[in-house]
Amino acid sequence: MITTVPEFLAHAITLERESAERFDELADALEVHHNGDVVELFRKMAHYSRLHLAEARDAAKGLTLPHYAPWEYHWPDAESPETVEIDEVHYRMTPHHALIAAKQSEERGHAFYALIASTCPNAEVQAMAAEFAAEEQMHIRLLLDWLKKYPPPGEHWAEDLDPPVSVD
Amino acid sequence: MNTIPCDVTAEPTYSANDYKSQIKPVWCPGCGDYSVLSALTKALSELQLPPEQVALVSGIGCSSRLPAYTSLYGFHSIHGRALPVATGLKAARPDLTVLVAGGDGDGFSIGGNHFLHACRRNIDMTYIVMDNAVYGMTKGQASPTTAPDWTGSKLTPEGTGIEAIHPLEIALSAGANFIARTFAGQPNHVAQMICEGICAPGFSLIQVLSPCVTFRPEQRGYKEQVHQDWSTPVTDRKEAFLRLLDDDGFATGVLYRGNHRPFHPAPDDTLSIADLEKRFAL
Amino acid sequence: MNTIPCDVTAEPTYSANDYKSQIKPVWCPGCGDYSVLSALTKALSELQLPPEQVALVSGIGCSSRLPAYTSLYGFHSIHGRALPVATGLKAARPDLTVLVAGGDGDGFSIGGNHFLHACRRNIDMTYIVMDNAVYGMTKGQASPTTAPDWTGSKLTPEGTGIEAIHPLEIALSAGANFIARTFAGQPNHVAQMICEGICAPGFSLIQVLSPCVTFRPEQRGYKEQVHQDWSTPVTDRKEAFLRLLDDDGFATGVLYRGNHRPFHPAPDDTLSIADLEKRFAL
Amino acid sequence: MSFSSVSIAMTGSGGAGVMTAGQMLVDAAARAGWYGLMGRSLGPQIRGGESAALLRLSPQPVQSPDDFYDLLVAVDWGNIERFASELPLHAETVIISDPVQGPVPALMLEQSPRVIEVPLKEIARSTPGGRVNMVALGLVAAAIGIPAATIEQVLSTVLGKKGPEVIAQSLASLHAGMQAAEPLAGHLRPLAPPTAAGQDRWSITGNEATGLGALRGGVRFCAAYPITPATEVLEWLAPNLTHVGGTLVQAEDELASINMCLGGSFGGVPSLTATSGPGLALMTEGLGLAVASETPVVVVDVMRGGPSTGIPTKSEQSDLNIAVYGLHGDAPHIVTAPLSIADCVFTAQWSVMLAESRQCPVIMLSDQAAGQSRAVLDRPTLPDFHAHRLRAEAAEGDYQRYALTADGVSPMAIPGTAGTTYTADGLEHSPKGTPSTQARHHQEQLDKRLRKLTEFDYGPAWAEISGPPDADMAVITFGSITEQVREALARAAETGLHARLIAVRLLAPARPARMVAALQGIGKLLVVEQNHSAQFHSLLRAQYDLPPLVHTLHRPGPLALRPHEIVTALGALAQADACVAA
Amino acid sequence: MSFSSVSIAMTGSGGAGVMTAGQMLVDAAARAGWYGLMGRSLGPQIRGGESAALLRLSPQPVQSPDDFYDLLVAVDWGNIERFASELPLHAETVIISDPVQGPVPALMLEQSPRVIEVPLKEIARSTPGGRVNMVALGLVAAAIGIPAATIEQVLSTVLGKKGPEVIAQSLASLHAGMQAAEPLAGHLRPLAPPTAAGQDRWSITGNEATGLGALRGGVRFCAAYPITPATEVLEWLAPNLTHVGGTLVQAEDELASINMCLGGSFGGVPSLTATSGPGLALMTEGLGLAVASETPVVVVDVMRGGPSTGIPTKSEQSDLNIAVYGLHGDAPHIVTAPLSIADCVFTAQWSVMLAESRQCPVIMLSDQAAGQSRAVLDRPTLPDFHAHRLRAEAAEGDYQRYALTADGVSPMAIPGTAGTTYTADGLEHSPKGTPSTQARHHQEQLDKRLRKLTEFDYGPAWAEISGPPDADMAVITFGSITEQVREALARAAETGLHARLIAVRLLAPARPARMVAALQGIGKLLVVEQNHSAQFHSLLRAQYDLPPLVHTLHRPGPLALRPHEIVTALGALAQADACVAA
Ligand SMILES: Cc1ncc(C[n+]2csc(CCOP(=O)(O)OP(=O)(O)O)c2C)c(N)n1
Ligand SMILES: Cc1ncc(C[n+]2csc(CCOP(=O)(O)OP(=O)(O)O)c2C)c(N)n1
Ligand code: SF4
Ligand code: SF4
Ligand SMILES: [Mg+2]
Ligand SMILES: [Mg+2]
Repeated sequence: MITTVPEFLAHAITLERESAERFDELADALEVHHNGDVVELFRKMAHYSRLHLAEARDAAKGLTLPHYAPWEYHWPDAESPETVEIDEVHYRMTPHHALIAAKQSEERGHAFYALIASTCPNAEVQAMAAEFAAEEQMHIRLLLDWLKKYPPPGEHWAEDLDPPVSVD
Repeated sequence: MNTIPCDVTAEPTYSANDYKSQIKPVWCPGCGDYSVLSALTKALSELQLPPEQVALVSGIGCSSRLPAYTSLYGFHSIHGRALPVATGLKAARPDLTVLVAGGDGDGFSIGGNHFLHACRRNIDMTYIVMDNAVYGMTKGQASPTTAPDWTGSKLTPEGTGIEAIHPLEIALSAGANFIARTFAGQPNHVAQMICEGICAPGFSLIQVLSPCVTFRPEQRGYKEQVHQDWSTPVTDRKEAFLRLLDDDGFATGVLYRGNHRPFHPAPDDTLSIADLEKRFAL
Repeated sequence: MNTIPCDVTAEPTYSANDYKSQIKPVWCPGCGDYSVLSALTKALSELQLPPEQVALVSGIGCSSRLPAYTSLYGFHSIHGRALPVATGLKAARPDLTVLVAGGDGDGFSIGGNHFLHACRRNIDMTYIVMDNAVYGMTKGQASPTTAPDWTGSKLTPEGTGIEAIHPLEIALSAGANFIARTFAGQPNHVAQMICEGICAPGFSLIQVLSPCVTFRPEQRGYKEQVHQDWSTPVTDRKEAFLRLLDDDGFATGVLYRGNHRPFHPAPDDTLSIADLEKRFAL
Repeated sequence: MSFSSVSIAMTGSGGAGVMTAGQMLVDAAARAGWYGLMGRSLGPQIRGGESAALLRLSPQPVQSPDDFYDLLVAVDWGNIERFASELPLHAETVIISDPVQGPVPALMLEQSPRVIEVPLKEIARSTPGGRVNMVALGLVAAAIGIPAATIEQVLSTVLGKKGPEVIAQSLASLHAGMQAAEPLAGHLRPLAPPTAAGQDRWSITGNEATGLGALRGGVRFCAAYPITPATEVLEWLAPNLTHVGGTLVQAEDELASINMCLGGSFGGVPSLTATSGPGLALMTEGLGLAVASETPVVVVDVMRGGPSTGIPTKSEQSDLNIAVYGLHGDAPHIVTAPLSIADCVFTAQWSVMLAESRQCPVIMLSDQAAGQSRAVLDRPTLPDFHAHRLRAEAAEGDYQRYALTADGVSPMAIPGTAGTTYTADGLEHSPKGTPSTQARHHQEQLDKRLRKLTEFDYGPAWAEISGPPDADMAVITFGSITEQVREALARAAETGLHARLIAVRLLAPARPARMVAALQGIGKLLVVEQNHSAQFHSLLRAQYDLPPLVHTLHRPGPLALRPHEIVTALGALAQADACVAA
Repeated sequence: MSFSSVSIAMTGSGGAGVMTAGQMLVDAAARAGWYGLMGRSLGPQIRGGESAALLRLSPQPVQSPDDFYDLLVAVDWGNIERFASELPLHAETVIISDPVQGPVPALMLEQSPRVIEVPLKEIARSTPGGRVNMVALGLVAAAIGIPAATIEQVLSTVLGKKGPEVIAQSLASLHAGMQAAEPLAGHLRPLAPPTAAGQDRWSITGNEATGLGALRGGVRFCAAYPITPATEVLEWLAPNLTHVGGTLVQAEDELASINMCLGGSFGGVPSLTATSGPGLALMTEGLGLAVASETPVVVVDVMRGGPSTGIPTKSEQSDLNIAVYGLHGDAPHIVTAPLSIADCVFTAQWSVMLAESRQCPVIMLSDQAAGQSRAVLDRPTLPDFHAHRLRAEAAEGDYQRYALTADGVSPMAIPGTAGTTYTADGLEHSPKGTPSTQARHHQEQLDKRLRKLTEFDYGPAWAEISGPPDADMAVITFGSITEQVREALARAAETGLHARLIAVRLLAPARPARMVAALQGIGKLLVVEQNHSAQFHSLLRAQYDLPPLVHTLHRPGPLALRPHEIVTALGALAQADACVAA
């Protein structure tokens, strides 16, 4: 249970940091696979997460935050919620897919904050969580807007006529 | 056993990112190995091991590409020989934390003998096997953990017709002191297992179910199959065997945490070479 | 599975002696391997297998000298590779009865990987391991079945410090279909085990405790240690494991008789080479 | 032999499908009656990596890459710096570049090729479900004059399984690409009209050809462990061995695969495996057993960049040393090398025949360039010989497996034969096979095992020798780069520079008398090979007396040796003074 | 150099204890001030097989076997036909034969030696608990003039642990034997008096010497898998490594042992393993990794009869090919060979030094004859150099493990050093170590790895060259048979036949300039080696320009090359006409 502000901020910082790092990782992966459009999008998402991270860090200035091992966090699930899962990407994915994946992760982030905002006994934490939740909500709306520009690709989006390569 | 205490509470000097190199993985986007890399760096950060005190040895395969993606001392050796390289390193340099990483083909097919004997030797190191039940790097052939009826390989178009091996049983039988299974889709659990493996004395085996999205796309479904049944480790070999006899291959957690003495060569440093030469004198 | 019925009642055509060659063994007098040779010939006579229909493959070691002492087709191959040679032979010539013989060093040290995979492949052959917990042929070093505190070898003068492996556990885990242990001091029991191993379908492992009187003279005491506990085989893998978990290494008899499908490549012989060539034609 | 051939590189990454487009282009050209060759250059990614389809089409048979690419179609420029050096251009080269992919990288402009911008991606987007690789394909096909109907037909066949919608979309892209070819008119050497329509031709890769040769030679057992770039030999054999009544077993490693092959062969079944450098290194102990126990076996080594793991996807001829000398002890065996993609069939078949006839191991040195390239060629005329092993008949009494015979070959008893049981042994042995440490037995058996190989008449197949009998210059080479040498010699001859070609198919044992004849009248010799340390040159020095003046042209992979480099080296040799030997 | 040495063979089987007797004889002679050499010939049985102790004693240092045995003491004649050819006799030879063992086998009488019957067994029986080998020992000791006190002392020391009763019984047998020596008086060349008493001498085998050299060179890690005849190197190292602060691990196989050594060396600890042919075959893939990843390591190959399992207990020099050429790809590395038992110390030490300095694998070719023979020799003067590896210091920023340097050697970071972490790789790589498939990186790294070896100054240790500077004839050889060549050259010189000796310690890389100097003025060359296919000759042809006339003297094991054979070959070469090159 998250009850104190330091506890909450420790979670928020990790959530945003891991989110940013994951977006960067995915961007790197797609860069190696020459999927420029998606790289750009993921970089952008990483940027937004980093802005959030900075906010959370600002809020934590002067506080001593508890240390959690990665597996000790009180996430709804075992993993940090606003992190796109590794296997949600594909080298042929389109911006549409990237936006969907990003949106889902933001939704999980939002749900996490919203839950704390509604259940945490500590009012200060509640307020902070609500604020974070609202920002996530904004992101989700933003992503929905973008998505309009990137309608679902045809059913053959993953098609690659070239066979996989044997590299060793 | 690692000399660094596992419950570091001080302000971390090394973040997970400090354990990454600048080199971008060539893995297929979506590959489970990404998540093992990320879990490994988290685990090391948790242990606050200085990167230069850790060596990561691997063989050949997609998974074996891991070392170059870290900021550790790495040895990307040859197919199947990661464990001997690591054994020599640890025996010669007991002060280092030695990790080994690789695939199911590398570790259980061509490297099967070293696997058996590394477990048996129970030298203090941690072996992370990214098991995708396939040879990813050579275009998708069956590995020792592939089910007999998998027809996805051109080498065995009718399926292999032979049962998969049970690496954890073999590790347990041969004498590995810490045995765990985890799933790449749960990087924090992977990190935890790696952390515990490093802290456990002797040989630690961590089987990571790590989907190959290219040749075994159906492995994306592992998510639904894994179940964290082994939440408390057992310390009794027999009990651990019983667990395995009911295993469906998807139970995760620490199977076994034993009490075998790790192999530890003990140089005595008592004589000089001149002393030895004297023995040849008439 | 052997095509010859196991309960031949007719007047025997082949006596045990018919399976012996003119070559005199170089084994030390008193070596357990003599008795394995004699048991083997008895078993073959019991089965009345024509010598030319049986092939006996071995690696390198004292025990691996066996083939030349028989009148079978033999292949005295290289250290550790008897099982692959035998696998290729049986896969290419399923009509032959294929036997494999060797030592604990040959089979479990350098040959460990093939042992694992031969069990797993479960191809129809019978593997007789003359286990003396030592490398006899190279003057007495520790083998994988040597106890950690045996100080008789110059290579490990303080003992190996590592636990012996459990070959039967590994065989069971990996998928061998018939697993037995016997003792060279009881040649008729050895003969019985070999006979049953040959008749069992799939991969049969017969561990023969075979004293090395030269480097392990204390093994003459095996006589007092063995106890024929496994007089009824079990067919359930789990039960067999339970047996092994209580094993002191000296229980003899059939541990396990399973039901795994033996590996059996199935050529279909449906096309000519001309047909295949047509596929390249424009 | 002046080709009016055209060489085309198509680059693209991330699933752009250039390999498939290239494949369709070769297929279509083939159907229309041209010959062709398609190689590839690939990045380290399993999927979606940068790749280049490297084609050459010609009305004449062609198995050598040309000096330069006439046309380079860049679907994109991703990581071009990694393989730019594999794409030599010249001033006549036409580069098709898509402006959305950014400017043509400077490093592609060094030879001042002509650049034509074509908005490939935009064109693709203009048709529903458009595919940029099909646009590129259409463009190239039209530019070089492949009949539209043929390419449409190939496209429809290849994409057949994907359903009518995909086909329709692809055809639309193809047509859009064809239309976009107009600006190229006049910029590209026209491809001379096809000549081979209706002729009996094959489309085959070196690795497939090797598999086929193995089956033709009589191989009916294979044990396999995958490794790049040999895996396709094994993959081709897996189903096809089964079809002809044989068996393939996937082994746990190469130690197992070679020894399984020995087991199969001991059982009387001709056996073969394929691997590459690292796997061959693991097989040498088994090969030594094959020598000592006189068990026939063939190992195909599809060479890649070494040492160690090296460069698995690129070609090199640097396993010659290990193939010839890599066994411990005095271990005579046979080493062969196919001289082209087509020759993989013959050489594999011959290798099986030699192994069986001489009861010894044969290592066949193929390479990545031959193995993984596809050629459209005239159906090779192939001998009908196949494995013949001297077998012992059922006998009573004293069968001697290793009997000392005049030619060294002793009848081999096959399990199942009564009265001839014996034990094959890697220990030195008496003629009967009984282990022996005696000097006499050792000498006899060493002599016999050597005699088997040296006293055999390998016939003219040991090398392909061509060119003027009165030449005083020769080029000697081996392996698949022979095709480049052939082309170079043809070109040199046109300029009045005549030289003999000696392309050695049998690398071990040495054939001194044959070589003396082959070198008859030769004062200057050029040794051409693709490795760093001139291994072939060193082997030739060790085995033969060479002419007074020897030059070598050797370079490691991955850059292919190009015909013009050989011509240049030959020119330099012609100029060189025989007194200053290099 | 005319020896007044005596050569003695003692044969016996079934636990007769001739090896122990031989050992005591050498020990006693050594104590008394003689030099000596003891080799052995063994049957295939683990225990109780036929065996021969082969001794040579001399007042001068001696490490070569002589042409013939002067004295053959047959405790029995069991299986003599198996190794009679290893016991060359001449008309002067005295055979001591026990009548109860039957007549002297005809095959021992071919050279008409003098036979003296001595009832050894009966004599032994005449004393309580009598031992026939001690009788034989006494007989020989007395016959050649070893002081009784010395031999008694040795006997008592060796049998010390067995208790006073055994000692007393053995002494009684010894004395009985001594008394029985009387009939020999006058039949045996007397052994010249000892000269070395009080000098600083060692009693050491080649395998022990190799172990010692390894430790002196700085080796502190060894991974071991036993194999005849290399096991004693490992057995000597096991306790002694521990004593000097190092570690030995018994590995599961040779694949493991070489790769464990690479691990230890990667960790900064100089590492070595020892094996024989079959084990070396299994190590070549690991050695290739050592080349590509630039990891120092030494492998000692104690050569035995090949191919395959071959003749494990007998000497041969037939692993030269695999040692020099047995790695796949272009894999430059170093191959050395000790020139005698004593030289095993130096060459092992030098090999470690070279591996560490060049960051590459070194294969040291010892052989069974050197490894398992014991010599009594002057304590060798040994250099004090030891392993120096160029290390990278702790650094911030851009450490390049495989930096391109002038001499090719790049500073190597050792785990534990901050700021210089890197990944060692067997894949081709950039200077930083990042995997690369680029032609440029491949070429650079291939050049660098070669340059490390070819641009290094190995100093005069590359070969031992002696003999007249104005000679026009030379003998070139390698390995432990150098001692026979030395003796042959000394003898030839006495007859006026002068030739230079070139004993090559560095077999790879080639040292062309040094060889040109070594061959200065030489018109005729004799190549001496112990294998079937003249591997050394072939290597020399490949690497060097040889004089116009080259003869070879080569023979496989197990028969030792004898000095007189070399003298004969040299005589023939001197007579040969330079125009008819052989
Ligand atoms: C000696 C040798 N044999 C074969 C190969 C080819 N090879 C490279 S990786 C690989 C299999 C890799 O499978 P795995 O270890 O499961 O790794 P993954 O790619 O699935 O992560 C093979 C067979 C090699 N490099 N070396
Ligand atoms: C590749 C290789 N390594 C090492 C050896 C040496 N060697 C021969 S037999 C043997 C061990 C034999 O032990 P085991 O198999 O137990 O047989 P035993 O003699 O005890 O019957 C060894 C290490 C060899 N022949 N080949
Ligand atoms: S092929 Fe499979 S294992 Fe290899 S990188 Fe791709 S997804 Fe991962
Ligand atoms: S050494 Fe041991 S195993 Fe070998 S023959 Fe003698 S008693 Fe048997
Ligand atoms: Mg895998
Ligand atoms: Mg044994």
